[in-house]
Amino acid sequence: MNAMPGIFAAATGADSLLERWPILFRDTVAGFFPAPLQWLVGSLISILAIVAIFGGVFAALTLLERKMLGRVQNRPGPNRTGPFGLLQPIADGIKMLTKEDIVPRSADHLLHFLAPVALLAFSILTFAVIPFGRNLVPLELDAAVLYFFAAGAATELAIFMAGWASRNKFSLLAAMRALAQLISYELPLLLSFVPIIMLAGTLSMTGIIDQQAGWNFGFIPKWYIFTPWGFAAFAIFLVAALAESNRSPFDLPEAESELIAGHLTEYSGFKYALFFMAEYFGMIALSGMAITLFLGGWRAPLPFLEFIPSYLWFGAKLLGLLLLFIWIRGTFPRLRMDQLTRLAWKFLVPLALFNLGTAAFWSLTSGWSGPLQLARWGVAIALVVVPFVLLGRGLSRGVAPRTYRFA
Amino acid sequence: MSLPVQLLWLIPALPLLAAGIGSLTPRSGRGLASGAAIVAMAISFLLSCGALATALAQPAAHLVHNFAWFDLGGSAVRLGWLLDPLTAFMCVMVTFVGTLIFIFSTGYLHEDANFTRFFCFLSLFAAAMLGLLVANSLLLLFICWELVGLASYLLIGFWFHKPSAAAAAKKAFITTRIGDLGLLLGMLWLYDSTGSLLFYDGGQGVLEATALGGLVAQTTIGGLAVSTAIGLLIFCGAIGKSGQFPLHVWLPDAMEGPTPVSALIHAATMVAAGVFLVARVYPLMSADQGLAHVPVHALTVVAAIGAITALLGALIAVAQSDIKRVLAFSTVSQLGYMMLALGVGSWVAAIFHLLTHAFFKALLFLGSGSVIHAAHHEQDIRRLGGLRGPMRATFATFAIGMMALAGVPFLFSGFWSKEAILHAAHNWDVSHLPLYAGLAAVVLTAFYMTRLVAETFFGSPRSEEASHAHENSAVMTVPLILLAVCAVLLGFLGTPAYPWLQARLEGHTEVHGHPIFEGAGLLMLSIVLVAVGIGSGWALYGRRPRANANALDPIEGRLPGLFAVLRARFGFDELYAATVGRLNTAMAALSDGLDRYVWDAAVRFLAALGEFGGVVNREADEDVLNGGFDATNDRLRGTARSYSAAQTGGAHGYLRTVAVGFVLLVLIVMLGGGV
Amino acid sequence: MTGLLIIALVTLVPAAVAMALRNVIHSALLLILSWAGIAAFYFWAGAEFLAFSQVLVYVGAISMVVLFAVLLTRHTRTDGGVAPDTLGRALAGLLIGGAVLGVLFGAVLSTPLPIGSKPAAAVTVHGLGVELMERHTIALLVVGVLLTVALLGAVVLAASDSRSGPEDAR
Amino acid sequence: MIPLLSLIVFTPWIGAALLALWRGASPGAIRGLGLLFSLSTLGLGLIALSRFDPAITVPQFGETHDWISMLNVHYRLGLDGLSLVLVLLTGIITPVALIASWREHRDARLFTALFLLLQGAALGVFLALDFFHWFVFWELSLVPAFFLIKLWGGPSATRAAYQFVIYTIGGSAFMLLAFAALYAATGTLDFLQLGQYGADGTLNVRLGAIGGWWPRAVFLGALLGLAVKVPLWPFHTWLPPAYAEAPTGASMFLTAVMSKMGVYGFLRILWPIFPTQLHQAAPCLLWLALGGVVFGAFAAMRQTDLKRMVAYSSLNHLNYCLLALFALSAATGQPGTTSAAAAAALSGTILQMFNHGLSAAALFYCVGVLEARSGGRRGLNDFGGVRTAAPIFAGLCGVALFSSLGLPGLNGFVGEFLIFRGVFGLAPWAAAVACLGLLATALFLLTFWQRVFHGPTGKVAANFPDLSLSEILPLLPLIGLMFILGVWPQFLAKLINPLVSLWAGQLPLP
Amino acid sequence: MILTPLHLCLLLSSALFCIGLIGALSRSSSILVLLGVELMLNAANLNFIAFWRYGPNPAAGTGVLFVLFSIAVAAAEAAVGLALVIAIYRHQRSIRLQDARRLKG
Repeated sequence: MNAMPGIFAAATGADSLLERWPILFRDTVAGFFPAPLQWLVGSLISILAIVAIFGGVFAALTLLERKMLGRVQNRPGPNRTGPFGLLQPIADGIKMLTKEDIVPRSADHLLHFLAPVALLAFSILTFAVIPFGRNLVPLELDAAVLYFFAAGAATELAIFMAGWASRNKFSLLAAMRALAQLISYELPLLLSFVPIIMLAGTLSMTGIIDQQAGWNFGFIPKWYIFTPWGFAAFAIFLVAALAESNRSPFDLPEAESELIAGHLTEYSGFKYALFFMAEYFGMIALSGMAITLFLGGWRAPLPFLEFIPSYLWFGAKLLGLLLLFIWIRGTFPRLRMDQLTRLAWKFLVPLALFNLGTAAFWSLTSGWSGPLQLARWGVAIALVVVPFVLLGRGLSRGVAPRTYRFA
Repeated sequence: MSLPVQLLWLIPALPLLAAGIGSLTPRSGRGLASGAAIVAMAISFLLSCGALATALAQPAAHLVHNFAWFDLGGSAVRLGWLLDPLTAFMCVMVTFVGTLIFIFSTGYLHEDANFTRFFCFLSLFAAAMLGLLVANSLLLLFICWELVGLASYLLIGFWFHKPSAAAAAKKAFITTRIGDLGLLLGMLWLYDSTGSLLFYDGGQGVLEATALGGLVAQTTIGGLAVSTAIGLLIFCGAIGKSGQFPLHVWLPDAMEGPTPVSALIHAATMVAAGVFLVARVYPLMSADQGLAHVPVHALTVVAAIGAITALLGALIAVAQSDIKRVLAFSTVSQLGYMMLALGVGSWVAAIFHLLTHAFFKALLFLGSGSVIHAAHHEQDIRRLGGLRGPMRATFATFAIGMMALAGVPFLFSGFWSKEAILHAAHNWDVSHLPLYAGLAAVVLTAFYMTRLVAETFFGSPRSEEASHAHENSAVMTVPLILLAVCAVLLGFLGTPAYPWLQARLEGHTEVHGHPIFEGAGLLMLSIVLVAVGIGSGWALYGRRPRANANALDPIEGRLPGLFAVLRARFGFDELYAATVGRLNTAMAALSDGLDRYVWDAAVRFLAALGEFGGVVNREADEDVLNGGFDATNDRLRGTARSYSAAQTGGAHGYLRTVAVGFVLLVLIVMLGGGV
Repeated sequence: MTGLLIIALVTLVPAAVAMALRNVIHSALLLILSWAGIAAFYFWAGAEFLAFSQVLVYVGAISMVVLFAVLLTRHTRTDGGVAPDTLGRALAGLLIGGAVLGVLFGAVLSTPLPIGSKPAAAVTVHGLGVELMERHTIALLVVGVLLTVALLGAVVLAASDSRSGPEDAR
Repeated sequence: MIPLLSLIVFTPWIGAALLALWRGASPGAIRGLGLLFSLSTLGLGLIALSRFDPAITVPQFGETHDWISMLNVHYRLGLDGLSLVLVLLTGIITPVALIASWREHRDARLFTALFLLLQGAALGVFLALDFFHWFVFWELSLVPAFFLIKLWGGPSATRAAYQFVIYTIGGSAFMLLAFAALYAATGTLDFLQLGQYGADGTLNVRLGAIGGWWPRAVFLGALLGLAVKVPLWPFHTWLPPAYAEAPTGASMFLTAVMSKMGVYGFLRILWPIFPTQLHQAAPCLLWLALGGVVFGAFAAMRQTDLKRMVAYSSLNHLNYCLLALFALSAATGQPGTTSAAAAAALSGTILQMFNHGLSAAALFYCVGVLEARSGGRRGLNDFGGVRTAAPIFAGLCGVALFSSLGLPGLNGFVGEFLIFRGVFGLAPWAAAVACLGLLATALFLLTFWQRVFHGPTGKVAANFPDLSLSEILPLLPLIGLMFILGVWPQFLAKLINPLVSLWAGQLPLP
Repeated sequence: MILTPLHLCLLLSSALFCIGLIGALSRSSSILVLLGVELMLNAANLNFIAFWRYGPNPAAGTGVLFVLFSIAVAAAEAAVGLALVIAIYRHQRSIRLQDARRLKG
């Protein structure tokens, strides 16, 4: 564990140079400064690195998304700017920066300005505790998971600010929708990873990743996703994360057919870009969280692949999850508001609670071996599948009358 | 082939297994149930032969294998197996006779709907009986003893739809249970005094010198030695089980059961269990022999009971007309003989007679079963007759059995065993009364057996059923023949000239015989008495056969009073009904009356008292207490109304009051000089 | 010490302004800032877990509920003018509040407190969890029940009538 | 650390609460749920059994929580061999009784909930180690029992239920007073602590300090409460009507479990806490127990109602337990008393409790079947020849009967043998007199079997279907255990033996 | 007199408490009154932490735990309180606290 907060942990000597170079680089640069300033400089380097890298990722992601959506819809996507349209993000950026910043006259100017800033700030704050690689944790916190969600909770506020400050009824409706949605899905999101905390016995990200070290039978990683309850929790987490990041099919706050652009209606130019960026950052952060919690973090999936640096594994997993998000966006239709809340309250929350029980069963039976091990698996799978089927049946039965409270 | 004592449990276990199979077999599985029973019994027979070989190799030793049943306090309740010549001979006898009777039963009960259940019960009986024989613990013996009683109960009541059978079964169980309670008490006493119930336990057993010495040394109520008292209580069990006077009343009624059951249980094996029991605890029974100052010796009582029973049974048998009842009372009488032998000190003679009696009485019962089966369940000898012609094999074997029982000299086993008993009685120095009773019984036995054979087989058929009788199939005759052979040959195991059986039972490896005519006087006397019995019987019944079923019995014609008394079995049943039965009913009425009229009345009285108190209380409440409360309440309400005006409903006001109050409080505390 | 002063500033000023503003939304947002300041205080005092909990609960949840309540009750009957008794009440409030403040300050300042300068032994999350699950199990359970009951109660109270669907519960 | 014992006690109550809240559930679901929760006792009891160390004689899995500190009252549970045996018995009997009541059509929800309440209360009695909540459980058990008898019972059930409850409460009131006095004298209600005081004489000194006759009065109060519950003859007049009028399932539970609460109280409370008083009173009580044994059996012979007959047989069997205990207490300190006999008497008492639970429950079930098949008739002479029509039923009922009359090879014998063994060593004449009871038991049970099952096929038997598989099901565990315990009593003996040895060893023997 | 950090903390919490109190006393909007109460609650929490931090035994964590429970209770209080506000609003289209006195005795 790191003794000094805010700095990358010291690398272990056994690791390869490839693995260690980010830390080496930071320590070397910080070494040029007087001792009292070293931690400040180190932190600054980390922050800069993160902002730079994920800014780049954001840029690439916008392009990737458009390309992929294009493919899904059987059209080429952006392909004019630069080779294969690769320079499209740069062009977009320039456009955004140079556009006029319009603020409605009756808007609450201060809040209108603060909203995107706050949103982006909170999004970036969440990056502080994600372990991007072995020892690559910007901030080693004991209660890192709690921190992550505390910081994430603040984003809701920013969206509300945006909606309310615009003095636009669409914006306000969108803000209220967003609030309802975010609060609804906060619950399954939190509940989904409680089993993990329960089994790992820690709230520290590093600790959780440490718990996922090793392989069963030499080739099945001991990631939590490879347990019945872990898989269920991952699925719940994924759905809830989609909703939390306002991604399709849960993008009701910005449902263009109903609410023009939702809380973004009155935003343009750079503020709009900030919103856009924050949304993607949120998605990336949640993916990072999912990777940490369920997919073994930066760990390699197979023992002989361990020579590949850990941050690359993290990146690979992140890319995979992001592609999944895009794919989902391209595939599923948007939900109706009542369907959205019903899914959360009547399906995901009870399922997550059941899953908690399954995890408890798993934990209590950790001593079972041999044939009992099979029984353990069987019971756990049953505990996952049976509520899924039963609750799913309840979900589709008796569709409620279409009452649009916030539309 | 020899069987180590550790494996002795196999002998009872196999029939038990067969019983388990039988209980689970559906009614259609006749072959399975009977096959399993017979095969189990046959294997047990072979094993018993192995056990006999083991025992004979060291006849003086008591081979035991003991184990703990369950923990009790600092020690444990222990059970065990015992192998000595007594056990081994009895096992061989029971399994051999049992096998034959099982085979016979397949023919006898061929048409019965509950065929499988019958074999289940039979196997259960065999298992319990064999368990009783191999037990090395009085407790285990008692357990098997009771199970034997259960099996007997179930088999007597096998035709439970007949009320008489159901009643007879109950009577048998209850009557034997009366004796068993004595056995239980004796066992408890023994356990309490010695701390063990194992017969032989390397010097610690109850039949070994240490324990016996202790028991003899103590005296109890009436100046009896404790060993005497225990012995007599245990003997109570034997009285009940072996149908001894005064608990003999159940045995004749038990003939309601199927005939093979009568043969197996109520002639050959179970009823002999009492004799076996006394023989088994003989060291205990005879422990007080050395004491001079005691009021009575245990064995003296045994001899007296035996003598009375022998005479009584024989007398009653003379006047019975049911073929099986005659045999039943004969059994009672013969068991009395055995008890007599035990009492006069010759337990080997008793066991010798037990073994020979088992064969020839089983033979006789099966023979009677053969007759009954052939005569379509006609059992009354007055309505039979003339069966000699159609049923040659049955007649021949039955005659052999009859001669063995009557004690026809030299050739038949019964003669030798009876002689052994009479000799022992003759040599008993306490009294010669048992000898006289025995001799009288010899005459009577010869007489009533002759009567039975003459009435059944000679003359002409006196009923429809008897005239249509014909010989049974081989499955029934072959066992008869085998048993007949044994009934003849077995006697030569224990002739006075070469008393091999007696020697082995007593634990000697060499045999000391003496000439047959050493006690020639007694021998001659008994031969003469047999001749008298047979001769008079033939004279009364054989020469002039009964003309029809309703004709008077020759004795009845001459001595009607005596005959009536004998036919009524001396009125024991009536006597018991009048005394014990009445007492029982009275006791039940008393108990019930106590409940209804004493205790319940007391409870009702208390309840009424409580109710009265309640009424008084309520009156007091309404006038005194309630009035006062009402007045107080009115005043309280008025006060409350004036206070409630302070409630304005404004939250701000409340909060303000709280805050001001807080400030005031703090100020008071601070200015008032600190906390 | 500087940290504490900054925290006090961040906590008190927004709180005071929030209580004075007419715009309830602004008040709520400012209060959120104040709550965040309290979280900062917790962090400063070494109660890291508590700080995050404070943010999660107050900033993430309570503030949302407050904003919702504000939005749902916008069209009040007396939205227009100032009620006649407002001024009096405000004055009384100020007066009494001031008195309480004075009394409290007096009490605090006149009490000699120990100079506890020993650095806080930070309570680890693990330690906290152990405490919660072992010594305070019953309290934890009671709080769980309380929250459940409160949630149900809130839903029942706020649900308009029986005809509307479940989503109206919010 | 899971509070195993609390779980055992309260799981049935949770079930009852669920049933109470679950309106509109189908009867099948209600019964299934009830069965599940009643089975929990068996499951948890088996867990306790697997973790139970018989060698430890102090109560295990102890739970102690302060409750009312002002009164020095603690919530205290513990499990020793004695409690474990009774918990297992409850665990077996309750599901069986519930299955036996499967066809109870009237308000299955209330019935099942009451049953679970009753079960929890009984378990509480067996596990509590502090008089305060022991008494709460003790009295709570009456409430469901009362309603079960009154609402589902036979024609004169109301009277029987009132009699049962008032009689029992009357007894308990005295016991409560007695314990109030005890508390006033000692300041504690903890059984173990009180037992300690009882053993070293402190109790008598302190009670005697209040007044000379206090020790005896307090003892009599406690005795009365327990004697009514067992019941000791002649405090039994509530028993035959209550058992006879109760529905079959309730009768099974009442006789199998609730009567054990009284005997348990004797063993757990009266005997350890009042050794001297019990010793003084024992010769007298011994006569009463003998009266129960003998008069109970003979009174049963007189009954024509089969349920009353079985009820009286219960009286008879339970008084054997008391007989052993009183004989033990009477003989304490007398010459000739051995610890072997004491151990036998105590073991016998405990085994008899378990065995009687099995056999009496089975018998009540069988009578219940007869009643159901014949349209409510249960007279001794109403039947006849049932064995022809229903051989399986006859066989199973016969096993239960023979177990009840103490046939060796079945469970009843072991307990009775040990009791007789103990009593004989302690008071030989009592054993001899009690033999009369054995005889009478055999007589009336065989009369039962003969009149009902034997003889020509009667009117009822003519269309008497044999037991269906679902009706055999509740009997199977009982019958199976009868065989198992008859052949292998070590299974239970090893659980209680260290405890019994300790108790026997602690007696002041000459 | 020495101003220890504990003094400062206590002063901070007193000030916060009084701000909350003044708000609760003087505002007519029920929501703001509730928020004032929340502030008072938070001030109390501050005290717990302050005394825990500077108390004799910070390792015990009792203060933290108490605040944790207090936060939970505050959450429940806020939820129920605001639900009550909404319910009142629905009945009389007003959230002024002084209007809600219909239940006065």
